[in-house]
Formats: sequence, C-alpha cells, structure tokens
Amino acid sequence: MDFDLPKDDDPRRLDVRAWFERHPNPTGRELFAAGYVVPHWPRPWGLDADTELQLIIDDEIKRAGLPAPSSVNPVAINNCAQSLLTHGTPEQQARFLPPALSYEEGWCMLFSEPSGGSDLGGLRTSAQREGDHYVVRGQKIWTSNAHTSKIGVLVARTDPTASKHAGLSQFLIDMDAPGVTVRPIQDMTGAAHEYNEVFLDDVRVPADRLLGKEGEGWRLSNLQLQTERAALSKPGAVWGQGPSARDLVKALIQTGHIDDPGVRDEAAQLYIEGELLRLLAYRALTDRMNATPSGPEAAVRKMLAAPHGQRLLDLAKRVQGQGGLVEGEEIFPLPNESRHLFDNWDYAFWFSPAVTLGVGTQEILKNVLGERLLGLPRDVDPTAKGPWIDTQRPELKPAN
Amino acid sequence: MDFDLPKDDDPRRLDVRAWFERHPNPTGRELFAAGYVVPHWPRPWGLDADTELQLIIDDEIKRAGLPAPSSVNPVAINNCAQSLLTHGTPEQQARFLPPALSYEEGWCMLFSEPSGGSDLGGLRTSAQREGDHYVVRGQKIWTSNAHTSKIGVLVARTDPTASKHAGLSQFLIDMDAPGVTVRPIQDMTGAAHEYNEVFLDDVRVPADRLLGKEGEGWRLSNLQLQTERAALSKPGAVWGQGPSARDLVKALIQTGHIDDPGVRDEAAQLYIEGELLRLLAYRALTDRMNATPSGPEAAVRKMLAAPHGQRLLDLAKRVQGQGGLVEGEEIFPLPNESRHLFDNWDYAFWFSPAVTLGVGTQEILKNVLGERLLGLPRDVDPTAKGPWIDTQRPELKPAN
Amino acid sequence: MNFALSDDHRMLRDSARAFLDEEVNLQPLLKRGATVEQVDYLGMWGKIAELGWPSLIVPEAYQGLGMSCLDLAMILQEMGRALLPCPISGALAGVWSILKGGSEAQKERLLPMAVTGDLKLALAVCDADGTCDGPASDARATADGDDWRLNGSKAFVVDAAAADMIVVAAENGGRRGLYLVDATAAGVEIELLRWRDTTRQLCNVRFANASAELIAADDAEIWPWIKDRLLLVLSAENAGGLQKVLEMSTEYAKQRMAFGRPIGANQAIKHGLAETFGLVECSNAAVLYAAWMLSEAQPSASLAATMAKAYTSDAYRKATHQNIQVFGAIGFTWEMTNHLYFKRARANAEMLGGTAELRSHVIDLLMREAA
Amino acid sequence: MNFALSDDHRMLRDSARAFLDEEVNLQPLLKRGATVEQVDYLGMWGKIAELGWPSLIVPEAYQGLGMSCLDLAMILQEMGRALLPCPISGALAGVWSILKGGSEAQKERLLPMAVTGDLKLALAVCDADGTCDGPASDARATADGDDWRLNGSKAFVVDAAAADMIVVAAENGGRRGLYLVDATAAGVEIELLRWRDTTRQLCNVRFANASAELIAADDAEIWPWIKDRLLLVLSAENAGGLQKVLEMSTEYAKQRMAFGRPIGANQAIKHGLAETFGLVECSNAAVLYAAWMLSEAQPSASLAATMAKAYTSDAYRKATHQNIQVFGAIGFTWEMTNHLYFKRARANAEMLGGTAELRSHVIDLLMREAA
Repeated sequence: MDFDLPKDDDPRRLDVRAWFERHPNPTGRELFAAGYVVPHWPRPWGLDADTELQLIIDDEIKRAGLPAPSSVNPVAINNCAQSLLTHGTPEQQARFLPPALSYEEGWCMLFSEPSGGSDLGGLRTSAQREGDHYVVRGQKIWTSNAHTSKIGVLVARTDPTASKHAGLSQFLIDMDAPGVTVRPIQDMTGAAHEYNEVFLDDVRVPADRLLGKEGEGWRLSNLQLQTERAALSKPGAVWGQGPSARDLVKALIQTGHIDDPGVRDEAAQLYIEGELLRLLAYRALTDRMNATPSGPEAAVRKMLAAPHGQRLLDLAKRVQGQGGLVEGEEIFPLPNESRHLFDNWDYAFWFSPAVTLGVGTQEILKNVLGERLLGLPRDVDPTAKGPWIDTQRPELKPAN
Repeated sequence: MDFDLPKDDDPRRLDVRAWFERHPNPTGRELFAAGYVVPHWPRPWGLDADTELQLIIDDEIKRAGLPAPSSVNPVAINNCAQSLLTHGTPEQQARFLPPALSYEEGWCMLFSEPSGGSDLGGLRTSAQREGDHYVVRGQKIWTSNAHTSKIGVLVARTDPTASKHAGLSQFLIDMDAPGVTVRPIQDMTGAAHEYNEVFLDDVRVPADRLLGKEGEGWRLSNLQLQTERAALSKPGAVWGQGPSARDLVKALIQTGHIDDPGVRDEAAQLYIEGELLRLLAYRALTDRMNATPSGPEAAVRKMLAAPHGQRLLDLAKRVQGQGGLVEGEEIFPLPNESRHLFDNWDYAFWFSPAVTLGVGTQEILKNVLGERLLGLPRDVDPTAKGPWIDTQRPELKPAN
Repeated sequence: MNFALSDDHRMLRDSARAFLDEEVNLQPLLKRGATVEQVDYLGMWGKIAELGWPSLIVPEAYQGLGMSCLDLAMILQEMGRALLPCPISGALAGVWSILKGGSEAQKERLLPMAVTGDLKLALAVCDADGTCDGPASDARATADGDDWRLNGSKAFVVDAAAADMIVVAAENGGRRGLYLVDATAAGVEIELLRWRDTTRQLCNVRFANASAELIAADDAEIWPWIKDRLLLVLSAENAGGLQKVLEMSTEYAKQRMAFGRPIGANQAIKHGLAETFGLVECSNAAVLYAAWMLSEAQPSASLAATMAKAYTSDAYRKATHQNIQVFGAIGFTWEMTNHLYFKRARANAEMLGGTAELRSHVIDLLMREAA
Repeated sequence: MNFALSDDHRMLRDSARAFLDEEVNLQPLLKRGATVEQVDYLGMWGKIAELGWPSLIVPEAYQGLGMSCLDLAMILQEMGRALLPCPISGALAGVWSILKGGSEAQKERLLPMAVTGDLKLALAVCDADGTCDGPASDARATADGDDWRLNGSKAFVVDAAAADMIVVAAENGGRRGLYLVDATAAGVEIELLRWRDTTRQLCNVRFANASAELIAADDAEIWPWIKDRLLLVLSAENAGGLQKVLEMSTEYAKQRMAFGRPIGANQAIKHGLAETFGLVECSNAAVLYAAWMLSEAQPSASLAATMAKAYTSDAYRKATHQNIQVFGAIGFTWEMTNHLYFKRARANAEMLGGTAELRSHVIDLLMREAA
C-alpha cells in the first residue's frame, strides 16, 4: 500500500508533459494516436497504462487546459466502447472505435424509457429481425447528448417471448438514420438542456450493428452502467465533476463563512467525506489496473458520492442566503480552472437533484448493494420470470 | 381552536386540589372512587371528563407528589382495561376493573413471542378448549412487569386452521396460576430489569376468562397497542416519560453547554420538535374526548417521539464527554420532580435503543402509516392467507 | 381549550381551497422564461380582492373584516398549497406596517383603500446582504421641511413592482424608521429580480431623493411585531405546500409501476412518505399554534412564530426534494410542478432569516424567559 | 503508488484474526457485573506478548520489530473487531511516549522490557474535565533534588491498573511535561472506573507526593505526535468493530424470519445495511490512509489521523445502534454482544476529543495549510 501520487519530476510525467508542449492544441486524432484518450486500454487503443501513468496523463491533460476525454465523448469512453473489445467483431472495432476515441463521432445511450427508468429490464422498444436488418420501434428518454451524437447504443427487445432480461439485445445505431427523432427536454435548472427524448419509428438497423449476440443486451447494459457509476463517483459534486469539498472549503474560507460554527462543522464533515471518496476512487483505479472487474463496488461509491454532492451544493447555496436565489448572480467564488457548466455553483445546485436519479436511483443502488454485496434476499419482482409479453397487462400502464 | 391550558384559578382545578388536600395520601381505591384514575372513562369508572378536566387532574396528581395512574398500572390503564367496557361481560367488568383501577391487581401483556415480535399475528402460543377450560401452551417474551402482575392479558391461538390473524383470541389469565413461570431478562442498561420471559406450560384458564369472542384476539390486541402508542408519545424521551427537550434545554443552560454553537443548534431543533409533540399529544387528547377513535394517528406520534427521545438523550450524553461513560455518576442536572428511573439521564440514555423497538418497531410503524394513512400498497406477507398451520414449515424457525 | 379546528375555520379553509383549485393554473409557468405575468398575477389580485382577502386582517374600524391571524392562517395555507401567484404577501406586509406603525390619520386614509384592493402595498425591509433587522439599513431618510427624502436601496422586496405604495425601512439619526413612498414617484426605481421561485415576484428598489411620508420614526418596537406575522405567512405557506407535495408524491407512488408493482410498495418510498406525513402533522401544529399565539397576543407568540418558520422551512425543503426523488427523472423537468415547490421551499427558507439563525433566536428567547 | 493492501499486510491481518477468533471469548462478559478480569484480561497480555505484538512498533535498536503504523493498523483493526480485552492500548501509548519523549538511556532501559511484555505501561494524560491537550493539568510535578514529586490526579487512564509503570502528563512552571511513575509506588492510588464499555479498563489515578522520573520537561512538541498515533488506534478499533457489526447485522437479517420471509428482504433493513457498507468502506480507507501518512511521516498525517477518528467514531456509533435495531429486542439484552459494541463505540467517540471538536480541528489544520 502506497498513497504517494506521482511527483512533479516523475520521468513518465516529464515525457507526457513534453508531448503536450510539442502538441499545444492536439486534435482528438492526435490524442488518440498518442494513446492518451484511453491510456489503461490495451494497445493499439491505449497504452496498457498502470494507475500511475493513467493519473499522470489525467493531470497533464488538465494542465494543458484540455477537457478530460471522458467528458468529451463520455458514453463511448466511460461506458460503452470498451464492450467492443470483448463483444465486438473485428469489423465493428475497426469501424467504431477510431472515430469514437478521436472525438469524431459522439455516442449516446438509448437505454431508459418512459415506462420505467429503474426497471430497465422491462423496456418496450422492439427490434424485429427482417432479413439482414432489424426494424426498431419505440421511445427512449433521458438520453444525454442525443442531439449531438452520431452513434446511439440501443438496448431493445428482440425476443418478447423470452423473460424480461433474456429478450434484450444491444445495437450501435446511426442517430441520423431515417425514423430517429430527437426532442429536447428542459430540466429544472433552466440552463442548456442536458436530456432528450428519442423517438424510434421503424428505424432500419443493419444486422451487423448487433453488439454481441441476441439476448446479451441485459448483461452488456449492466456492465456499461457499472463502468458509468465508477466514472461518476469521483469527489466532484455532480457526477464526479464540478466543485468538490476541497473547493467548498476554499470558498468558505475566502468568503469568511467558515467562521460560522455551524457552517464550519458541516464543511468539515463534507471535506472528510470528499477525501474518503477520493481515496475510494483511487483504489478503484488500482483495482481496474489490477484487472479486478468493476462490479457492484462502483455502486457503493455512487451511493456515497451522489448525496455527498447534493449536501455539498446545498451548503454552498445556503450560505448565500437570499442572494443565492437570484439566477445568474454567482456570488460564491468559482472553483479554479472552471471549464464546465457543472463548475458553476449555482447551476450545479439546481442540477443536483438529478444525481440521485440518473444512472441508478439511490434506491436501486442500495438494492444492488444489499443483494449483491451483502447477499440479502432479492426484492420481489413478479415480472422477472416467464415471457415478458405476458407481463404487459394494460393496467400496468405508467402514470406518466 | 384554543390552545389555552386551564389556569391556576380554574374552579374545577380548585375542586380537585381541595380533594387532594383532604386526601394527602390517597389509596388507590380512594383515587378510583373519586374518578381520578381514568377521568375520561364513563361513569361509574371515570368522570366522563373533557380534555380540560383530564389535564387538570393530571396536573393535580403530579402536584400532590403522586405518580400518574398510567405509570402505576400501565397495562390496565393505558392499554387493556378499556377493552372490557366494549368487549367484556358485566361479570368480567365487575371482577377485573375495580382491582385494576384501584392499583390492587397489576396487569401485564402477554403478546410478543421469541419467534417474532413484529409479526404478532404469527404467534404460536396455543389455547385449546377442553370442556369449560382452555389449556394454554407456549412462551411469551418482553413482558414488562410480569413478575409483579396478578393478571396477564394473553393473546393465543385458538384455531390453528384459520388464517394467522383470524385464529387468535384474548384471555385474562392469573399470573400465579400453575404452569406460569416468569424469568427476568437483563437488558443493556444493567439497572433493574424491565422485561421478562413467561413460560406457559399447560396453564388451565377458565372459559369465562375469554375476552370478547374467539377470533377477536387480533383486533383487540391492535386496538390496545394503538392506545399504548398514544400513551407513549408524549414529549418525554422514553415512552413519553423521563426528560423532555424542555428539561434538556434547561440543563444545557444550567451547565453552560448551551454556549457551544453546535449544541445550541441541536438543542433548538430538539426543543421545537418537543413542543410540537406536546401539541400533537394535546390534540390527541382532544380527539379522544371528541370520541374520535385512537387510530394510526397514534403511530405517527410514536414514530416521531421515539427517535426524538433518542436524539435528545444522545445530545445529553455527548455533552458529558468521557464523564458520561462512567456508570452511576450523574453529572447532568436531573429534571425536576424526578420520580422514575427514566428521569435519570444516564439510565434513560442506555435504555433509549428500546424505544424504537418496543410497541411496534420504527419500521412497522412506518408501514402502518404508509399503508393505512397514505393508502400505499401493503408489504408482501406470504403467510397472511390460508391456514396458519400450513405456514409453520420447520425452515422458518427463527435464529434466536 | 380545544385543539381541534372549529367548523368555521374548516369552512374558511375549504372555500379558499375550492376557489384556488378553480382559479390557479400554473401550466403556463411550466415553460422556461415564463413569469408570474403569464399566470394572471395582477388579475388574481382583483379576484381575491373581490373575495375580501386583503380585508381579512384590517380592523372593522377601517372597513376590514377584523379577523385574527388564526383565521388568516386558514387562507395562507391554501395559498401556499396552490403557490398562488398574486401580490398578496406584499400587501399583507404593508397593511401590518401601517396598522402597527401608522398614525390614526394614516390608517383612516390608507387602510380602507387596501381593503377594497384599490391600494396595493409592499414592504421594503431587507438590505442587500439579506439582513432585515434594524437599525442599520441601506436606505437613508432625511427631513425636507415637513416632507422626507429617501436615498439608497432595499433588496428582496416582495411584490414591489405590483405595489402602488411601498413602506420602506430607512435609517435616520441612528434609528430605523418606516416611510411610505409612491411606487411611481420620481426617484423610485424598481428592478425585477430573476428570482428562482418563479411563482413570486421579488425586486430591488432604489431611491434617488424620492419623496416620502413618515410612518414611524423608530421601528424598534414595530418591526418585531410585523416580522412575527411575516414569519407566520411564510410558515403557513410552507405547511400548505408541504401537504400538497405529500399528496403529489403519494399519488404518484400508487400509480407508477416498476418491477411489476407500484413503486409505493417499496419500503424505501413508503417509509420516506410516512416520515413526511410526520413532518406535515408537525408543521400544521406549528403553524396553528403560532397563529393562535399571535391572535391572542400571547407573550410567547414570537417564540412560536420563530419555531414555526424554522421547522416548516426544513420540513418543506426535505419534502420537496423527496417529491422529485419519488417522481424520478420526470420530476426534474421544467414541465412538471415539482420544481416550483422545490424552489418555493428553498426561497422561503432564506427569507427573513435562515433556519440556523432562527433556531439560535429560539434559544435566545428561551434564555431570556429563563433569566 | 498502489492503493491495494500488500500480501504481507493481508497475512498479518488474517493471522491476527485467526488468533483472536480462537482466543477471545466474550461470553463471560455477558453477565451483569462481569469485568475484563473474567475474560482473561491479563492472561491475554501474556499471549499477545508471545506473538510479539507489544514489540511491533519498537525500533529494532531496542529489540523491537520496528514495524510501521500501517503494519500495526492491520492488528489494531482486528483487536477492535474482537473487542480484545487486554492492556495493549495503554502499553502502546506508554511506548510511544518514551519513544518520542525519553532520553536514549531511558529508551535503552525501558523499551526492551516493554518488548518482552515484562513491562506494562500506561499513559495518564486526561484531566477530570476530559481535556487531554496541554499545558494545563490536574497533576503537578515539583523537583525534589534530582528526583521529582507528583501531586494531583489524572482521569480516564486506559489500562492503568494493569500497568507496571505510568507515564504522567504533569505541569511544572507553566509547561506540561511527561514523568514516569512506578504504579505500585507510595503515593500512587489507582481507582477503577465503572466504565460503561466493560471490555476495557479505565482508571483515575491520584498522586500524593509520588516519586517520579522526568521523561520530558515540555510535551508541547511530543504530545501531538503521540496523540495522532492514539487517534489512529481508536480509529482502527472503530473500523474493525464496524466491519464486525455489519457482518452480525447482515447475518441476522438473513436468518431471522418475520411475515414469512427473512427480515433482510425488507428495504428498510436492506438499504440501511447498504448504507453501513458504505460507512465500512470509507472507514477502512480513512484508517489505512492515516496509518500510511503516519508511517511515512507525511506533513498532513495529523490531518489524516484527526479525520479518521472523527469519521469512524460517527460511523461506528451509527452502525452499533443499527445493529441493535436490526436484532430487535434481543439485541437490547445484556446476554448478546450487541451492547458491547454499542458501548465501545460510544466510549471511543468521546476519547481524545469528541467528533465536533475533531472536526473543528480539521478546519483549523486546513486554514493553516491555506494560509
């Protein structure tokens, strides 16, 4: 065990830094070619990097003033593209990975549906095989970046007579294909829209866009969500991004609010939690490097990180008093190197109710933990067994 | 709506006070004869008292230095005796009420069993009719005052082929009958024991000790528990008794701990909650007077009061630092007019984990509220329907 | 002594609810950029004036109905429940200011107009840093013969843009007093704030040598009396909204299916809502108690009002957050009303002092009582 | 950089667990009135001395094993898990005091005896009001030729009654220093406290002109170094106990039936235990980080130790209370171990400063760093 982070004069760091000095404005393709987009992936995609090298590259990308690759094309880099290494054909790897990892083709996840976000396995969008195509019909919702993506990772039901989980498959579809319609959803922040509805009306998807085999959709989706949970549990308040407790304490000291004993105590609690989340994130990185698979442990961290982020932003908002209720007035010092909308305290606060909802609600995460890590009995799900089609009684129609 | 409490010169108060001046050391029988033990009951047992008179009598009993009747014979006065008014025969009323309400015969509740405290309906103690007697076999646990009681209110299964709730009946049994054995349980306070196990080995109970009809045991027990929940939700930290938040604030001011801003804030929260619990208790009293039946509303108050009491005692303990960990040193000022073990801050703290367990665990109370007051779907209970006897599979044997 | 609501109070409450159910439609607000203007903010004033709500607390001597704070609370809770967009909060604050601070002549001149709805008032008492307690103030009053002149500014003024006249807390000679300005007078500039709670209108007001009338030269005895009532208004709104939000969440939890059953069958949801039920019960008790104490001018009225605001603010915040969590992602959209309640709860919690400040004041009051 | 435990550390931990599983039997404590004497408190010392645990942190120069705080943490967690009743905490505190404060001669004389277990030490640093930070002190030292005399008292001294010698923090001339007394010497009186955590022995110690040896005349630089290590000991105990308590609750929730299924099928229980799992993960991280920082003498070691104690104390308290709630009434009895963990958690939380005090210190340290 060794908590020492790579030092400023670490030789590998100097190498990376030199590369960025030679490439002050690197294109995505240059970054990808250098192996800096997914350093921990095997070659030729990444550098087979160990934890230290991964952290060094993260640092140096930040230092060069560039956004983290995971924030440029998050769905591909955090969640889905890795599935192509294990389940994709060589043709799929060659077609999809280079543009995804070069930031040239944005990806989005077509998972949630209006009938039920948490109960992903009950989804209704169908993909019916017709010759060398599948025809997709249905509706997706809460799709981040649908409007800017070229590729959608779709989970759809290929076999309605199988049980709810067994009948699902994954596809890589073109978001500009005929029949795909994207409609933005305005969220409660009132700022730029983050989410979309996606309507899929008889979208024809070539059969070679199937990822893995028919029926593997549930397993693949779960793996991808777990990786996402890992990515989202860094100490930043919003999905691991945005202000951290360190930023909060700094701002409270700067504004003098730290002198209020109640604020001081809350800030200390948040600071301690934030540091522990940071340690857990580092450990997860070590585990990933040691090829321990990203499992329900990621759910632990997301379970901890999401309410931590909410409480952190809540305190920042409270100390602003009435002034914090006026939109657009940023009266609380921004974190250093603010680059993302999430770095704005005000936006992050109004966005924060989402973090215990997205990518597994807090309730679902606790179920996963209780059942998979502690071995407690599973929740009752009368629709889990038997043909999915039999569970589609009309009285089960959702309220919204 | 009128929150004014009866004043010091209220004529009815003066009457009551005069009675206590004439009877400085009243016997239970004198108090009962005066109607002061259960003032809100109909005559001849009580005085048909309205809320105000009830409160006046409560006050004056306290003022006379006497314990509250509900603390002298709680099971009779808070819970069970009232059932005789509605479900008892005239003979049962005549036999049991006068000694119970005169403090001459203590009562205890033989409800919980080792196989499941929360799942009362699943109890296993049987009462089998044999001629003009029932023969009772089984074991009870967590029986307060079993060792000092003359009468036990027993719930037992008279029909194992009925469903779990339908097969239960209630009896008034003699605690000194052959076959009744009481064994004390030492609780974690280490002080005087509060609870007992009660073994019932072929106890013969005359058939006229059946309360109400066979099969009414579940309904009677639930009513009695609801009344108990009402009684237990006054602002005192332990079952409505013991120190209240008012006492806490007073003690914190007296010891100077109130100057710690963190303590001050917590104390204010507790004080506010305590006052609101007091108001809810008064309202419940009004409701009772207005003959609104004591329903799940009592569960609301107990749900609020129990953790409130725990947090109140927790703060009192924390401000004592290491000194609070030494048994027997009462370094925190006792509430005024301390009469009960619960009034001892130290004892009350170590006892306090019990208050979210007894008389409906916190979890059960929330179920009751969610299901009965909010109308949310019931929890799954595979043993609820069908003959109780079929649910007794050996693998369901409890761990303890 | 009787802790149950009287039939009269029930009727008052039920008729207010029926009216608001019928008249308030928040749908137009559920579009980004929409403001109270889109939901008949001023039209609503006319309607409630017809019902006589502005006259409730005005004594009969000034043509009002002379009702008590407890009566008023019945209606305030319903306004909070409906998130009624209407300049009634400002009006109440203004009326109380004149009632407590004004001369007999001022009351006779102004209150009858307030009763009919012809005079809309507002109260400018907060400074830019959010403090509302005197004597310091961002606004200063100076004598100008018999007249007065105001300079400086006030912040977070509720309903100022709709008001015909504004009562302003301004400093003169080390004391804070109350002054009345015409909202349209020269030297009075009103700026709408982009207040997150879009069901309400808050403003900053700036004064450049604006002509004003003296209400009271020193508000040290007056402001606490007014503030207690304003705390009651916020508390009652909180309690009313809280009740509504519990109903929304509960209804949704019964209908929304996941894993083959309503989500409300899950203890995670069921127990959370049971806890909120407890918050509702306590909030209602807190509000009714404070309202009664104020009605009866009890010595502990200030304590009761402070407790009510502190308690209901925390409860409302908690429940409105839970309301989004229960609805899931759909509850996070601008198209649903969930966020309106969430924002109202956040905003109310900061107005007239945050909960920590109020709780500290509770202890102050208790120590004063104990001493 | 590597955040995983090494194989050596795992082995150390596993062998400690195996030993303690075998040797510690708390059953005799589950009777009212029983004390550590009934569970082989002193005998256990002999056994762990054979294993070399008292020698772990003593440098090789004094015949110790010269291992690090991180190595030690492996064993401390297991001791906390087992609630090991044994005077090891006092011994560690005493050794660290001499190691940091003593002269070379003192180290050479005393530490080898501590290594073999022949010398049991304790550290008397708290005053009756619970404070442990200098310079004020209930005990005073006065020079008596080359010798020193102690008068006054110390409170809450861990393992004092078992100790052969006690290091005492006492005041002389406005500075607090460390002095060594023979526990059996004239003028030293040791009183057992009725400490609620019956797995541990705490004492008050009174001095009446007791003869003492000077360790260090001023502990201003020494005590913080010792304290950080004692915070680590408590934190590691907390984390170990927390893990055990989660296992207990989880196991019980799987077996105990109600309403026809294991109680752990209820989300109220399941989600609560999931949250505790999170507390366990964070507590372990906090302890390992603090242990590593102390091992490496990192500048932020004090911050890490303070954070670990504050975090694990709250977590342990929460989980031990939950552990009683999950077990239900049976978990509230003296016959079960649940209350032992509950009481240990409560007691540890108050030792060397409550969590609020420690958290305030965290901010102090951060502000010092920022300045």
